[in-house]
Amino acid sequence: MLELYIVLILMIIGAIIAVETKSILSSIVALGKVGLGLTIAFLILKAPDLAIVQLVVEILTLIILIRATLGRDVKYTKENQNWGVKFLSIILIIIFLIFSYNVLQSLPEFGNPILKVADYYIENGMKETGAANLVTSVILDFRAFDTLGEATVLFTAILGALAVLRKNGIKDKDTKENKGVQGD
Amino acid sequence: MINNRDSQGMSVIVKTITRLTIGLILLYGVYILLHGHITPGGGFAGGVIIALSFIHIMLAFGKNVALEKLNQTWSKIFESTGALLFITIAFLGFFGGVFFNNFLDKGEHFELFSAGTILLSNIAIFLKVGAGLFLLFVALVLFKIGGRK
Amino acid sequence: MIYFLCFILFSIGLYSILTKRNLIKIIIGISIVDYAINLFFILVGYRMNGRSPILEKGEEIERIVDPLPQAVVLTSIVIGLAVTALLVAIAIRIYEKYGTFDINEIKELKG
Amino acid sequence: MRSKIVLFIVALVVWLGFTWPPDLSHLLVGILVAIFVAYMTGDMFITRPHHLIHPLRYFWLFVYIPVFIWECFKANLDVVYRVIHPDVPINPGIVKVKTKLKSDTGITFLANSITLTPGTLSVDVDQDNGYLYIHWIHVFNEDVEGATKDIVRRFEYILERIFE
Repeated sequence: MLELYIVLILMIIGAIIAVETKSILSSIVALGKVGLGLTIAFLILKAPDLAIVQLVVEILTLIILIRATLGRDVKYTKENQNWGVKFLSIILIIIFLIFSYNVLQSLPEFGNPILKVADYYIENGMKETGAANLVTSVILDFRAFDTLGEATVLFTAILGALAVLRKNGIKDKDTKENKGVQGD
Repeated sequence: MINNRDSQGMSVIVKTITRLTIGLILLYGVYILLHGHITPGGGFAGGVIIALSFIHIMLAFGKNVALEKLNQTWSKIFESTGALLFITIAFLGFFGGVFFNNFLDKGEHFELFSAGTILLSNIAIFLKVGAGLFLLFVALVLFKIGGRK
Repeated sequence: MIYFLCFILFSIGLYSILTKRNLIKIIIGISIVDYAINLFFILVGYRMNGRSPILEKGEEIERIVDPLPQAVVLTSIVIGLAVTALLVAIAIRIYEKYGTFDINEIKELKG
Repeated sequence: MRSKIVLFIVALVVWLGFTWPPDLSHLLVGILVAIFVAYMTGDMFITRPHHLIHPLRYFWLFVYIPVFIWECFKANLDVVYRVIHPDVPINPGIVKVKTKLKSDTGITFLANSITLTPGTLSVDVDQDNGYLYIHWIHVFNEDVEGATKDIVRRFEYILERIFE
């Protein structure tokens, strides 16, 4: 599992660069590096489904983020001068890491899962659904309610984005206000 | 016919490579989608790849060409169709007794037409994800800053 | 140990959310937190020297990686993309209104 | 319309390659998928389908591959020499070259060949006048004719027979 450690450390370095770089565009590119590292980690962890989805989703995230920053006057961010906030955050994160380290001791050792639910899926998934890809058989047959909820969340998010970005309503409001001003 | 010398979009190199590869990207997306129950992939991955292929056209040729192929109205219709199809499959499960029952014949394993409703559900999820993400990107592109008054 | 590296990744994203002033940096922090949680789920379900949960003809069913976390994370990734897009949309709208991505300046302009 | 038919055939062949060995259900679904792909993006696939029939063009394409690999090899050695040499004798700059090629595909192949060769990198294209702007690791010739002779001639001779 040495390669997994290497990929994770590279991801952590990429995340630090993404957070600390002053140039926004470099920061977005570093985020893309973290996502591609995650893709390789999924491949090492034997999850090819997730690797495909993560790869294409990462590209789309990058395009959307670059679209948000291009053409706007935000090439470089200013450094935060408020040292109190930084100090408090670092203390909070250190406490969080200490607690999480203690909690992680009680988890099963890496590589030996103790979840018994999945045994049923692995044994009977092929017989009951006829799908060779067990992940698909879980998301679309055994646990289709999850997917229904996911579809609802996706629908709501897209609807929200369209509502936030709509143009017509704002134009109407402007013209009404202008008319009102003229009328007065 | 697409005019390569149109001033919109990127340079001629990007346009030519896009012309030659876009059909194969679309084909690969459909392959990933239809073989979701046998090989890695499925509705999510296929939907995102197909949305990316249309976004590719939009980035290379400008927004007019891409919206000619798939405009906003049709994207909205496809997205709603996907949601409706998925919930219809769920309700048709009552033929077998419960919600989301896999009521169709399972077929022979490792064949393209097998696994009952999973293939149909994959197509529904593909319509939902693909059209939704394309619609989101179109909304982000078409939004122009009006400037503060 | 490998779980702890995952938590370090999470805390880097948390630090970005807590201290940065730029809205785009905050969105990047949320994305990093998203990645860390997805990775943690998959790490929990991994079986040492396991096989991917895609069956092939004529192979026995044994030592297969847990498919349940993978199925949950698959939906989570797409939701993460939609949430990022929604946040970007809101950020663009804020930029149109105030002319900046800096949250401190936005506060001053409003107050 | 011809472009759509060409894309249909290409898509069907690629689909059969994906789903080898072929059976009836894969073939039927493949025809439907190829029709869909050709309908959606077929109008932009190829602009001059009648050029696909000439067998001589395929022969020159076959000849082009070893020529390109040989040029690439020579350029690699040149760049390696510049990197290892203790003085690092480089003189980078952007030069303007002229090309006789007119078609989109020809110019694209020329620009990509120049980019793939180490040491040279195509920066911009002016298609109307037939000019390419190239970043060169060591500028031997600053004027248009000399640079064209050094960079473009070695590929243009064959590319003209393939694509024009």
